Amino acid sequence: MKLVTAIIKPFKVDDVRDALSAFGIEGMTVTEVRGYGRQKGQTEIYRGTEYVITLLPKVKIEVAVDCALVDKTVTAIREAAHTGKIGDGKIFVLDISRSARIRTGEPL
Amino acid sequence: MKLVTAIIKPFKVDDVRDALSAFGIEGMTVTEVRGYGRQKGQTEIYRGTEYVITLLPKVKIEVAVDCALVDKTVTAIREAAHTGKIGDGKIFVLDISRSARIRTGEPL
Amino acid sequence: MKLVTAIIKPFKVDDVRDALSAFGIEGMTVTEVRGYGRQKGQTEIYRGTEYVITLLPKVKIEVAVDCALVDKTVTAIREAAHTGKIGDGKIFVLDISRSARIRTGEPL
Amino acid sequence: MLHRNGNLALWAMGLALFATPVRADDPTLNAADTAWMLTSTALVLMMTIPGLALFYAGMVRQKNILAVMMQNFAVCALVTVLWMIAGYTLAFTEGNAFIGGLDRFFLNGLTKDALSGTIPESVFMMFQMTFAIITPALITGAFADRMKFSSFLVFMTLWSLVVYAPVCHWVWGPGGFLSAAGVLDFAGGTVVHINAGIAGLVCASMIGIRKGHGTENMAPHNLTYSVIGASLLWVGWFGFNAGSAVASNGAAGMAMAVTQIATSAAALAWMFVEWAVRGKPSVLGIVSGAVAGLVAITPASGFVDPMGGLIIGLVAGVACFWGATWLKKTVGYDDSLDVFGVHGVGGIVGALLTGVFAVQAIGGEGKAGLIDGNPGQILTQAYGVGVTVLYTAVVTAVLLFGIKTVMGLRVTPEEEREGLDISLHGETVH
Amino acid sequence: MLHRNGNLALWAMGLALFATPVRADDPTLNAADTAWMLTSTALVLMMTIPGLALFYAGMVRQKNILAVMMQNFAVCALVTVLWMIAGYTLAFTEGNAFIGGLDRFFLNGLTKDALSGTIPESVFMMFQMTFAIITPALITGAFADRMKFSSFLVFMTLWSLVVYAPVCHWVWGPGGFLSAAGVLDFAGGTVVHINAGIAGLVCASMIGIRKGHGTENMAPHNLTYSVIGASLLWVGWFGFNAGSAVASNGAAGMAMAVTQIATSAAALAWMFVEWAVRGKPSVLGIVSGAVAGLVAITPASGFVDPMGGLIIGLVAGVACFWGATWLKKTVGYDDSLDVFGVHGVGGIVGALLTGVFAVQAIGGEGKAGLIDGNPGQILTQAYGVGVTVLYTAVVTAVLLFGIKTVMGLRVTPEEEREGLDISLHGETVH
Amino acid sequence: MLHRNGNLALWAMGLALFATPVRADDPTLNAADTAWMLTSTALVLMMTIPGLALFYAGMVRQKNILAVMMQNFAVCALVTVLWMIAGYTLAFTEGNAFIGGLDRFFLNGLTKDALSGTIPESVFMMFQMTFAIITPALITGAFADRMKFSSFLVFMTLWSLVVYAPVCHWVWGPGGFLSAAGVLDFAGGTVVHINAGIAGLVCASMIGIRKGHGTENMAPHNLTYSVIGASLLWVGWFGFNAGSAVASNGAAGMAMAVTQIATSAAALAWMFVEWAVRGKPSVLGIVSGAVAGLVAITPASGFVDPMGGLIIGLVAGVACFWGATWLKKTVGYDDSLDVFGVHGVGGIVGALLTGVFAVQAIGGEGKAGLIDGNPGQILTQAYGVGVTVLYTAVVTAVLLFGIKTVMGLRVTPEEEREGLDISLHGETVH
Ligand SMILES: Nc1ncnc2c1ncn2[C@@H]1O[C@H](COP(=O)(O)OP(=O)(O)O)[C@@H](O)[C@H]1O
Ligand SMILES: Nc1ncnc2c1ncn2[C@@H]1O[C@H](COP(=O)(O)OP(=O)(O)O)[C@@H](O)[C@H]1O
Ligand SMILES: Nc1ncnc2c1ncn2[C@@H]1O[C@H](COP(=O)(O)OP(=O)(O)O)[C@@H](O)[C@H]1O
Repeated sequence: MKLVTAIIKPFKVDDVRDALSAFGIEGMTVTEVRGYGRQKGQTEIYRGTEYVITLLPKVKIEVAVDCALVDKTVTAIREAAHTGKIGDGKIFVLDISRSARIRTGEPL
Repeated sequence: MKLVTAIIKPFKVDDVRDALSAFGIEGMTVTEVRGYGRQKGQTEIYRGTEYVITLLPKVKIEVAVDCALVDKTVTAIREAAHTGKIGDGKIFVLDISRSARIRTGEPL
Repeated sequence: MKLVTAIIKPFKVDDVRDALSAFGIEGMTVTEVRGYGRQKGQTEIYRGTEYVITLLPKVKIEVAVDCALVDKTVTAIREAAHTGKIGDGKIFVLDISRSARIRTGEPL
Repeated sequence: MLHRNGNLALWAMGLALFATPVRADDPTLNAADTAWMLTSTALVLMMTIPGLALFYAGMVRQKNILAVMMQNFAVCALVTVLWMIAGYTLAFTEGNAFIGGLDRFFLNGLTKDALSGTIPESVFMMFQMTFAIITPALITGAFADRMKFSSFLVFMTLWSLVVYAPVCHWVWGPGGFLSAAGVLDFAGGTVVHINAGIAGLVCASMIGIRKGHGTENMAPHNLTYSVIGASLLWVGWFGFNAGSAVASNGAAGMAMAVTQIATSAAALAWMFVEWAVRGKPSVLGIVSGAVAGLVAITPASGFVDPMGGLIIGLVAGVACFWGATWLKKTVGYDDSLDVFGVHGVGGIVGALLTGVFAVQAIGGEGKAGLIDGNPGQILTQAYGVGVTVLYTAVVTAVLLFGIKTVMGLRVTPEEEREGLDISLHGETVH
Repeated sequence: MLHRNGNLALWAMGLALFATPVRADDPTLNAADTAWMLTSTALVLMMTIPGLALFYAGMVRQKNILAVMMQNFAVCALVTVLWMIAGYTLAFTEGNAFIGGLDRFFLNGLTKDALSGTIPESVFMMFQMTFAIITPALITGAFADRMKFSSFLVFMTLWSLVVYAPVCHWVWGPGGFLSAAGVLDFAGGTVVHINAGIAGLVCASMIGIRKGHGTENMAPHNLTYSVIGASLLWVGWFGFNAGSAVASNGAAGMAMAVTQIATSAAALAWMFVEWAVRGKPSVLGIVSGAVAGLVAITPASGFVDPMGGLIIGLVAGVACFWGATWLKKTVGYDDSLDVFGVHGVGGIVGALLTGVFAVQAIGGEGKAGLIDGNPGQILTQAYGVGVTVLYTAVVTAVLLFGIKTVMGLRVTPEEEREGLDISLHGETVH
Repeated sequence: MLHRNGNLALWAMGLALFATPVRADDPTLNAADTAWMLTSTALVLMMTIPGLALFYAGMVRQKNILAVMMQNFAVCALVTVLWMIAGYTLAFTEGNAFIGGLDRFFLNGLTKDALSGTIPESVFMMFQMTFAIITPALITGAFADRMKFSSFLVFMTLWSLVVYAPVCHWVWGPGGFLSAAGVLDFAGGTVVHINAGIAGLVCASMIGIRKGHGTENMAPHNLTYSVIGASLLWVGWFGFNAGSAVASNGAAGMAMAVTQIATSAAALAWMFVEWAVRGKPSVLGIVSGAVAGLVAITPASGFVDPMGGLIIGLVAGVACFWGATWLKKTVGYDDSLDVFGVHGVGGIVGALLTGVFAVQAIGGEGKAGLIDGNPGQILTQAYGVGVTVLYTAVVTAVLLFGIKTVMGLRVTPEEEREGLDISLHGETVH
């Protein structure tokens, strides 16, 4: 199994989930993160002071899939999360050496 | 070393921690995440509108352990986090190719 | 590629970012987590009751880097996040078997 | 002995407010009435800031909370200045049946000793100002999450002067044609609530639905704020309704009592209906019901007795539940925070039921509704409602159309997605 | 010249309220008194919503915040209707020494011109209603996080009519036996605080401890809310205590002054004791101390001078700290938000110390405590406390037992774990 | 007939408050004035808790929110007790031109029937107490996030007695030398705002900048709280300014009106200037503008007409924007929440402009400024400002220096980094 991990723009979560459901991937885990990268941050102004918010809100999506599905998953995420603007995010694939479903104890 | 990663129900965190302490694992990192899976979400109602909350609150637990302890760790988490109801969560084991303790600089 | 993952003290985030920028690493993802370890927690008191907060606020930093840069990255994080006090945190290096930039579709 | 609490004199003054020029014949200051009206003014201001601002802010998504509060706060400042310049004089000085004159342009001639009935004119002007503030503030709920702030300011400026001031004059100003026609509106059912409710409906329709409406999760971010807001609206409404007696006496006391009763009845009605229909009694439901009751009792509060208040409240709770759920869904407009469903529907219900439950024992000679032998009052009330609905709807639409043409009404899709807090105001709730 | 500020007349009225039927001999409306009582009514309503709702909501875990606010808001609406129907008449009309009559059933006969002392009866009824609202609302803190909402509504309905109304009649109603016995309770030490505190203790005991009590982290989610709540309680309490003078005069002013002083003294006392005992002065501590002071000065506020207030406050701060920490821990009940520790203990301390510090220079002829040469007053006070404690404890237990048998008191363990916001009301704070 | 609303008598009383001992010749209680002053007292208390506490708490980082609220709440309790013991007597009894006497030590002799003008002395004492509370509370914004709580309590104790009480005596006490010199300060421009603003500047300078100032992100955590706070300040300020008429009449009404107008003008001015200069109108900007307007109109509120109020507001909005942005940045002190930029600058602007816009038609015989033919008043005002600035600056510095030497002013760097909530009070907002 592989753990496909993607950092995406927050408003793309639903699109990604739908794209994955489309070929039967019905589970994922979502984390609110903040990202630092080429996308330049927003400026907040409070009276005399400006703060450049360099850490921008992003969402991390983790999906465990069979090795056979990795390509499809990566492509699906890439397409669903794509806007073409800087800050769209990254996808990393990690190896899962072992997995288990807690309810049943069996591997996924 | 391995990184044992578990997605569990939030109210099981203390149980899992106690189960791990029981055989000497004294460190872990906890993240609030939201999970999408077979467990169906809750419905929130606001005046004319219902929102089905498909992303349910979960907790991710990460524990770095020696390879020798992986079995014991996985079993301990599984047992402690088990309720038998849908939504109990998953365990994934990843490889750690290198580790360091920041305070001392030594590997764990 | 490798995913260098560090659990550090929250107020060290800016220092770590600066240390990484210093040799050209311009991207990272930051997550608010809580950590359990040797560092003993704070006690909160509410009328008749004391709660020991064993899960302390930490920040997880994830940086994807070329294998060649792993050493430099680990060292930079270790030095920047170091205070010498208990609770400084850990660094884990994971393998990335594949990566993609969503905007362009190319690997990093 | 009659000089200060003589019911006759006070009563004349009370009537005077609604049927004739506000300056009564006997120009004596009543310090006690003044004390209550100073207090009422503070209470009604509190209804808008922070009351309404919180009530609305709690219902939007986190990224728009500050923008909602900004709109309410800015309306408060803006309308104050407009009211000083032209609003007050257009609404409350002698003019014709449709609009006042310019005698009090820039409050010219409003001296420290000028009286309005038994209270200083400065206090009367201030009390009425707080009504002129909350009315446009109510509308902000209809276009929450998507209106440009600059267009918002222009719209509010024009609406205050072109819609609020005349409608206020018709009902409460000297010689207004609706008051002459016998329309009963004790504290602002038509002037405030129907007016704002209809304007909100027009705004919601013309600005269009929120991006993601019906597909994205737009659950309220923090209903704690809405409960605080609704509570402060409730408390402040004592100034609104009991203050509309413009005196510290039994009329004020009775207005306070029926307000409390109708509000509670409506809160319970909404709660139980929702419980029956949807399976759970919600917090947003009970506070919405309370506001519905406050709205509906407003026109009636000086004319009905406690039993009348109870029934008006029960009807309003059910009707506004229907307005904010079934009606909105069926028609399909996106009135984000139910300005029409609560204030429009509640205001109309209240105005009509005033024609049913008004009794002379409370409102005085000639203020009778159906149950006091004057069924015709219902038609008079319907006439008042109809005229207000028509005028507001048309003029609001014209104003919005003009602004849309000149400068646009709506933020860009990116700004809307990012949230108005950061895109319009450069700030966020962290 | 004597007709309106004649101290004698006013004074007679003040006394009348506590010792004899509320209708005074001289039926003249005093508009100034009315202005202050209208204001006081608004202030006391603000104590419950949003004051108490926030005070309590800030102390629970995030998953139960809305449920706590819901309970307070719903009690407000519910008791209003009950008070209109039967509560007011049972408490405040002529009946026997134990309960009033039905003269004002559904507020029948409460006309616009009816007076109660120098103010409209509508205002008196409303002012008293706000007390009838806050008393059951206080109890909600005892069973926070675990009571079924339906059972809650049933319990509150019964408790209002079967416990609050009679106890109120005994102390403040015409012919009530506790007032006849000379028990002094200016603004509700027994009627409100001991009553609620004891009922809370019984509730906490009978509903059982929260799941996870003592093992899980149940730290307050957002004490900011509790500070806002405590602040609004403090401000609103001026209506509670100074309003209980039912007049706008030196008695009201002095009640306000001693309230402020006792509250501050108690806040500082709790803060310093906690600092000494536990090492840090906490925010929850200082606001709890303030509430303890407000509670303890309540029965005394019309009878003691500033020095008396200072001492009562100091004692209350220390006693309630002890009640909410040592006592609770030792006995082991789970009174979630310390209704008994603060209102029960504070109310008893205040009632007894009223018997010590009452002076005739403040409270008038015959209202003397130990330091004014009447040590027997302490026993009279203890008698009042004892009777109230006994009656409330027994009847509350019977009511709860009945409800438990018929419909259950408590949510399921799953609902409790999920949190009442989502499980009972289908909403969450995001 | 003249006995109660005779303008002459009331007027004399009004003047009396500022120019001569507070006890007027004709010792008759006016119940209506009393009703308004009881209300005003509640309103001004609400300004500090929860108003100011929230205004400030919303601007700090999450880790310091409770500590900010704690400071405001503790000041409220602390100053109450100090005022009872010595503050009131030092400020308001006969003494010399610089300080009062000890006649009312521990409020000795303040009976229930004692009058101050037309209201009970207890009420006057309470009203003034709320001013004595808010003034030091304002200072807390200057050293937010870094002061030791113990040192804070000591500083506030000394400052209240050694700075506030005398300055208050100079301006409002019997025989105070600033009032004798003809300095006009209706509701506290010098006594409250300049006093607090300058003390804040000294505090910020002496305690040093926050760790991370200028490098770390110190964005306000939750401006929702600040908007609630600013709104409650606005509403409560009606008690502050209109209450300073110490009567329920046209003077109070006019003070309320000019307060509302100046506040709104300042809010809009700040908003538009910021929009022009920085590209976006911010929520923090508009609420800061409103507070700036409230501050600036304070000294003028009983002396200027609506046009005067409008101009004062506009000037204050621009001046305080400049104070909180350019001035602070240029000089480089870290006045965390702009106590000096808003209250110092706004107070000085207001005091001087009172000398420009005061007209006898509002303030009465002899209260004239430049536009009413008395240009010299500007110099008199400048004299009042200068004396206050000098005294406050020097004495505050001496007090801080002493405390620093004896016990230190500042928390440790670790405590500052962890946040004061957990390190000083053992609590957090979750
Ligand atoms: N080297 C990296 N390691 C981990 N996460 C990264 C890295 N670089 C970028 N990211 C994440 O991807 C997000 C988007 O990156 P950015 O450089 O802004 O734009 P883009 O993905 O379009 O090149 C960042 O906000 C960050 O969360
Ligand atoms: N393929 C997956 N990849 C990552 N996380 C998953 C995946 N499937 C499920 N999860 C996580 O596990 C949680 C529980 O899964 P669910 O299917 O609801 O129940 P169960 O674990 O009992 O089968 C989800 O909420 C989600 O956080
Ligand atoms: N075995 C582990 N697996 C995952 N995270 C760990 C582990 N041990 C410690 N941590 C993380 O590192 C943090 C610091 O660890 P701690 O033992 O307190 O101090 P130190 O790193 O100085 O030894 C913890 O709060 C936790 O987040």
